[in-house]
Amino acid sequence: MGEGKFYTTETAWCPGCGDYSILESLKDALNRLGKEPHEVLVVGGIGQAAKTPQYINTNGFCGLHGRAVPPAVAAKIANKDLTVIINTGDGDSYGEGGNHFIHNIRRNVDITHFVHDNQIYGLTKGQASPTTDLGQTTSVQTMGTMNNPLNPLLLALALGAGFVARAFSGDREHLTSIMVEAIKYKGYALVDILQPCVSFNKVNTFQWYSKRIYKLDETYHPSNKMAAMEKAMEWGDKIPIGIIYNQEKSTYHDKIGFLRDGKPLVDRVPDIEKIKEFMKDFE
Amino acid sequence: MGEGKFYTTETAWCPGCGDYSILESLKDALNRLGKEPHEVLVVGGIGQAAKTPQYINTNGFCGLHGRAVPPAVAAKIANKDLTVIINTGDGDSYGEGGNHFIHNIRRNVDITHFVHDNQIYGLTKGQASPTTDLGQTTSVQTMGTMNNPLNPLLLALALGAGFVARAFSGDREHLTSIMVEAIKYKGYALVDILQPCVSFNKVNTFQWYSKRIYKLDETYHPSNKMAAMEKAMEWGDKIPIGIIYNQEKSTYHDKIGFLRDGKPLVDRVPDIEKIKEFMKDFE
Amino acid sequence: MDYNILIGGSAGQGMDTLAAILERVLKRKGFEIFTIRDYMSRVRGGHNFIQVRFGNEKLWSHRDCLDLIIALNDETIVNHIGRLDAKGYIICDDGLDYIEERVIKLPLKNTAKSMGNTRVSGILALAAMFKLYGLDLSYVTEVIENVFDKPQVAIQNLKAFNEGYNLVESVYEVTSLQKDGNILINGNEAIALGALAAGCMFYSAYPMTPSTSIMNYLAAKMEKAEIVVEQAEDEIAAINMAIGASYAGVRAMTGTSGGGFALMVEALGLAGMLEVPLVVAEIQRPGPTTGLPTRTEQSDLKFVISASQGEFPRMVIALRTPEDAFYQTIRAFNIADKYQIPVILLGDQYLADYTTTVRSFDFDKVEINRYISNDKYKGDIEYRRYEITESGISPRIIPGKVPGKTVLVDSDEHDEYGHITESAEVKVQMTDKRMRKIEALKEELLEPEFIGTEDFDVLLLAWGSLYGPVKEAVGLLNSEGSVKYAALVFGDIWPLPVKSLCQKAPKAKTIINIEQNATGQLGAVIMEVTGIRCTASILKYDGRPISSQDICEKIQGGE
Amino acid sequence: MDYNILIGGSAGQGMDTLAAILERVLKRKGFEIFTIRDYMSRVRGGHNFIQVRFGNEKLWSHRDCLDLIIALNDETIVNHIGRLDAKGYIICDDGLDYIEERVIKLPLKNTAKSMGNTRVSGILALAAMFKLYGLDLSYVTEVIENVFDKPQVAIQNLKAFNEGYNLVESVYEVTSLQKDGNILINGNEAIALGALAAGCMFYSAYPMTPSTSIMNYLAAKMEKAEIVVEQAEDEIAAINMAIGASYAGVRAMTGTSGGGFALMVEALGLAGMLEVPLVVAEIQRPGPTTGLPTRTEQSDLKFVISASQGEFPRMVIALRTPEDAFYQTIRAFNIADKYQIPVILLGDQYLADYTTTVRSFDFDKVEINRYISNDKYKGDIEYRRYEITESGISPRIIPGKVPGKTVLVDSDEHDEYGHITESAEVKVQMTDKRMRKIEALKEELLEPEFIGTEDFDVLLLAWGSLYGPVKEAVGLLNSEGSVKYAALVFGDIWPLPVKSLCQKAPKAKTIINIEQNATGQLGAVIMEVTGIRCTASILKYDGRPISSQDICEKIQGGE
Ligand SMILES: Cc1ncc(C[n+]2csc(CCOP(=O)(O)OP(=O)(O)O)c2C)c(N)n1
Ligand SMILES: Cc1ncc(C[n+]2csc(CCOP(=O)(O)OP(=O)(O)O)c2C)c(N)n1
Ligand code: SF4
Ligand code: SF4
Ligand SMILES: [Mg+2]
Ligand SMILES: [Mg+2]
Repeated sequence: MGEGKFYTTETAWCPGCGDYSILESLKDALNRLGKEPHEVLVVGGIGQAAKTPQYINTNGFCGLHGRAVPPAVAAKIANKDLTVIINTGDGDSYGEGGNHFIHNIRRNVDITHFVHDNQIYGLTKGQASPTTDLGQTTSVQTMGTMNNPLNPLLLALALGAGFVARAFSGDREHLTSIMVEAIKYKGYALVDILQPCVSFNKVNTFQWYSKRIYKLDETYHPSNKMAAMEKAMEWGDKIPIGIIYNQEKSTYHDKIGFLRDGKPLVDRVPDIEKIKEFMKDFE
Repeated sequence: MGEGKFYTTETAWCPGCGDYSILESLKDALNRLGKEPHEVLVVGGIGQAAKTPQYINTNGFCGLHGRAVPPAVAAKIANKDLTVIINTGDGDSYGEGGNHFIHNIRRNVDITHFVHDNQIYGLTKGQASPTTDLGQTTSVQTMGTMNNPLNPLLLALALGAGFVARAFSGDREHLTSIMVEAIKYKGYALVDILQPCVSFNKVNTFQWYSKRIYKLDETYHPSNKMAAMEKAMEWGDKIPIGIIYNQEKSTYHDKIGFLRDGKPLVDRVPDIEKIKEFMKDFE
Repeated sequence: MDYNILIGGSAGQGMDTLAAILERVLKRKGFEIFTIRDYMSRVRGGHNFIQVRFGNEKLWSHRDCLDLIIALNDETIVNHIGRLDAKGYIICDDGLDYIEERVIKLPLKNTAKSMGNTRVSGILALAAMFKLYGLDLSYVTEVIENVFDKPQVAIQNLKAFNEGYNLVESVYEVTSLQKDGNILINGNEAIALGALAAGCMFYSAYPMTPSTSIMNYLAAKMEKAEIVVEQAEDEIAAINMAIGASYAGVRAMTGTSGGGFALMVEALGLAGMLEVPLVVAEIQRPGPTTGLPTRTEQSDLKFVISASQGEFPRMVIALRTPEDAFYQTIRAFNIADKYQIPVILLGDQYLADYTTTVRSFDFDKVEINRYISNDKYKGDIEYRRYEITESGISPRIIPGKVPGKTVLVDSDEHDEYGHITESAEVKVQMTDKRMRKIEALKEELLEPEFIGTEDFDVLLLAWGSLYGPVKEAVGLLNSEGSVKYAALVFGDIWPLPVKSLCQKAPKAKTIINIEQNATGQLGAVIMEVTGIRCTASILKYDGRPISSQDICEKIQGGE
Repeated sequence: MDYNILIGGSAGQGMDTLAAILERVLKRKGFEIFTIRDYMSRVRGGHNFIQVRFGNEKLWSHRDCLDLIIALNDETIVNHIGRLDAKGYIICDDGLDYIEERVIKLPLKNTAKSMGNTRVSGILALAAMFKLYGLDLSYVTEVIENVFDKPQVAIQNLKAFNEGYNLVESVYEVTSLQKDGNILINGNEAIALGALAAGCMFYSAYPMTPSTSIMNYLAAKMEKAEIVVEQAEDEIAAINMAIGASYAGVRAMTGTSGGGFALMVEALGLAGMLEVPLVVAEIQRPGPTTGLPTRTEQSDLKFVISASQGEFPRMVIALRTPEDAFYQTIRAFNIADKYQIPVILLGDQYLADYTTTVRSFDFDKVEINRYISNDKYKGDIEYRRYEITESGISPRIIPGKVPGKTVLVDSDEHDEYGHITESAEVKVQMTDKRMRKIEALKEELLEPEFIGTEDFDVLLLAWGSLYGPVKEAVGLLNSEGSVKYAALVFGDIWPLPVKSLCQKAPKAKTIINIEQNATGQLGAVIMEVTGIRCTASILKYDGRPISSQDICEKIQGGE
């Protein structure tokens, strides 16, 4: 854990937490992609998963709860050379951050969004998240969780996301390979990563997931939207993991000529003479 | 306009605005349902559409931009006898208010949500809304709207909404009949109402809509979710209007025994003796 | 007598349970208790500790000096031995290799292992502490049975307790002088119970430390009390829901900490503009932003006083003790209803989490006043939601409850009927109407509590949860030396009650504000309102609660 | 000479265009201009008006008394005739049945109809005004061609102008004394241009009156200036995006009004905690909440000064004139970069929307200082994002720009490396480090502008956009009577610069704060910081801008 260029110094996660595997897979993926620490920016909101930027030697931004996506997207706009990756929780991404989630899929900036989906609010000690299963009781949902769980994959598809996948922290190799594909994808890529929370989610345990997940194989073609939506709706006894949908789309940068071409914004020097010309508008 | 028990005194809308028809249909629908003004609560956020509560003689709540849904839902929880209807804009509902939209579909409180969808921010003079078509230029989207438009019907379906419909302000009778069904539906009902903004949306005009819309007929069965999703994705030369999906679901009140049964909360007297008993927890 | 026991270890070692058993047994025996909890913002590992102080007289705060340390790991000893009294003891496992004469090493782990349950080693240590202090076994069984849900676990722990009790000999002989008539409660539980007593039927919130325990308590009572507790999708929804429920006629409340309150700021103004009653609990933690999530600070005072654009009346009540929290929460609902304004209850992590013994709350004192005029408007009389009145308060009716009458509210400036207006005159009239409500409110403000002697030289100023430490400090200071001390501790804080202050301040040679923040916010507010300048400040902002000893040292150290 | 012309009608009648033609032609002729716009919050209908004041000397504000009314409907006459000078005129259509000797009825509608375009009746009236004032036709053609995008529309309007010019006879003979070397600009355009001049490359915002015109201007320049202008999904996203872009190394800004700012409060603290430079324009309108969306007020001062939980350094600059807005916006970026803090530019609807002639901005004065240390950290030297320094400012490098060096920022309390800490010591050190930045900042504050005579009796205090009205008022007051007046008008307002104030205040017999709010917020801030109490207040909060006449009357009326 402490080794390699993306080394971790110390974590505050519980022993046995699925977050460790996700962190290690992230490092593996970055290594496979040949990235250097300073070329990568890992962004989190607030929560257990959102501490990931603290535990990996890259640029890191731990912002506000629910607000991981806006700074990530803007950092990519400011510097297209950065590899921008969000690692944060289900509550952060789909709960408090729901509005940024839906609208940034529409924006399609070239970033990668890894959601550590433990189906619970971990850091605040176990309240229902938007993905908590129906009926699960918690300290706040004392009568059992009543809200229809949010299906992040289906939602992303409904909003036109071009890369949508699900992975499981318990299958590190599969997870790493999906991470690699997601980071390589040009545009907004969502990977919902099922992750046991050993302290607060006593329903969706490692065993619970292990029993249900199965890997999508070559017979599944992730290019058909309706098929992807049907696949995304599978949940219960059988839970598919793998790339549900993968389709090229023009990105935010593609649409704005001066961003697509030339140097990253951060390397440009403002052209004062040109700005001075604008005074003519007021003459 | 000024007549009937739901009378309007004065409006600040532009002549020719689609909001007028929606207001009149709303009154017709309430009349058909035999409602009295004091039994109804109309809620808006901020925007042109959101002024509807100002223009109808019912209880009215014009809150904050983007925040129509939370007070509406809570008012229904507080007093289940109220007929709670939201009339507000596309920007209000899907833009600033996006997070409440997605999570209140999951909550499924028995309210009705009429979105005056003029595909533009009217009150603030014509910026792109989440439903503005690709490429449309505005005072802010000077290079053309670049974000993939949000499909509210598909989104609602992806989140598990039980009643999802589209209507057009230009077909008053059809609109009224859908409003009646939506209000009668037990649970959260969404009607996205296409509405011309004569001042700021010069693309999606009355003519533009008239040419494209067609009514769903008896051959369409609004009970199949996958079919509904396919239907919801139709947009362009042909735009379906009508009830896309209609399925019974248990509501928020159904799930909480003490809300479902007995008097509305607002009519209850707190039982101080019972509360006093709780002190035992601390003895 | 006054003993102070620390239990320390890493998160997940069950210190909460040990402390709960200890304080409840002691309480039933008739002791007064004051327990603080020091947590890191993590679920497992790290270093946490709990300090249980007990005695025969009412305790107002924690104290630093320790009489006993129950160390579940080495770190506990290393971190806290500096505070251990020279005559104190440390109870720990004999596997720890710390050498010190005050250390009592016991075979905790081995005994636990031999009992077949390694988790009971803490209970063994606790039992040893009981014996050490000469406490008998009364109430132990009932409390342990109560604390553990599962009977077999309770039995195991009881067995362990008995084992542990035999591991040491008594050194002290501690007895209580009174009979138990108290409850043991923390600040957040007192707020929650106050809300229920006030008839609150709707609580919407989003989890945020250290406010979550209000929601937890209410959620646990949801069915019994028939209160809807709704976890909102975010804090914006939470407050807007509470406003919607209140508009519809039920008492409604939301709660959060500073970061969540930041998201509620726009809707706070909405309540002000719509004149919808609202109670908001803001339980402070150290900022800025995420800061130190599980620790304490008083740095949101100026923020909550001026939060939201424009100008409207609001009230801010700083909570001082759990008892105060209970009664003030009820009062907050009454004031919110009377003036149709938002009332903010300002707490902090210290008050939220410390548990202490207080007299059982007097429910006979609880009065509920709703100020609703439904009856008056039945019939032909016209209803105007924003009728301009002398007091500024307009009659309120509940939507749907008066046939023929509707209630229209609008966040745009509006006329008496709630209709949008652009009139310059109406804007002024409505602003004046709203602001007039402050005048009457000022008349019923509660003055800060005066502590100490009337012939003081030094006047201490503090607010909220510093009540306890300051009260103890004044006692200590006045028992030594010749300088005389007094204090004013503010509960009602905005509008600022100025009578006592203006009366006492001129008599003081020195005025010192004592606050848990870096800029002296109470000092600033007092300066703004009265022009009275504090001559010195004691400001602590390391996230840890200030103690009476801290205060005395800083004052005597000449700060 | 100093004339004041009102054009009134309902929204959608093209008054904007008429005023634009009028002010631009007058400007090119060499006149000084000051134009205010009074809009209702609606797109069509209602009653709106524009007042174009022009003269030969620099005009600092609007004035109430009118010399001419161009009435496009009856309501305009009814609403404004009370302000018309006894020798003034009203130009209107002869179809209006208002009878008054000052009314000049012209066949506007009929002539327009006969020209085949009813929309040109306003242009006819405008042309008549030109003739009435004896203004020649120079610049009319080029301005009209400029104002109308479509050539055929321009031609029609030109024709109409010539027709209208012949409808009346000249009464005045107005000429300008100078040559045009000015630009005609409003406050928001000046902010936007300032942002571009400062090298801002990222502007994210959500539409909100009266701030939207900043975004509109920047969006129009998006491709030419290569600035990304992003309409965010909400204000929370807007500010968090700006912080992300700034963290990544480009100058970034957001803008909004009070309600949107309320939603940005949490992230304002984020910028403070992360020490990421940020510029936020807050363009005030009357509150609370939605209030009067298209009107003016100065009621967010205390709000922005204390917004967000916890304590961190920020700067608030109140903008006084369009010229000030330009230069202060540039300075705001430099200060934000230097101290790594959020800087708030506080404007209001009055300043945002009034257009006035100012000297062309001097781009040679524009200095850009980024305070970035990338070069220093190339090589083997260790980088600590939050290095504790004497000034409190830690060296900043740009993520990705220094191989081998990474930049970690965290909203939790953190150590020098940006790693989360729970240490009490580090919390104190980091708070002190952040707060220390204020000390250096205080050294470079700009004192309020002093206006009037040094031997004053009465000292007026004001801030922001009241600069103009107060400046004119002081001139008027000192030209009459024996009481002597002076004023201090604050630009930098938080931290509050106190030198001039503490020097001048003791010399004043009376100190009056003049503000557009109901509670006297500047007065409160001054009291808090200095203990100086204003002896009287002039507070206007009806949503309409205060004029110099208003001020004089209130002062002389003994308020
Ligand atoms: C504005 C705000 N509201 C609430 C919180 C408290 N909070 C911190 S993390 C969290 C939830 C974390 O859940 P999730 O995102 O699923 O992450 P996990 O801990 O499960 O990895 C909450 C509610 C906060 N920090 N800020
Ligand atoms: C917090 C906040 N942000 C922005 C605004 C400004 N605003 C008012 S209405 C509106 C958009 C309205 O668009 P929509 O909801 O589509 O309604 P329409 O006017 O088109 O009917 C905006 C951005 C506001 N009032 N409050
Ligand atoms: S609480 Fe859950 S999510 Fe958080 S570190 Fe522990 S196991 Fe992981
Ligand atoms: S601006 Fe558009 S939406 Fe608003 S009233 Fe006018 S036509 Fe209707
Ligand atoms: Mg989670
Ligand atoms: Mg709209």
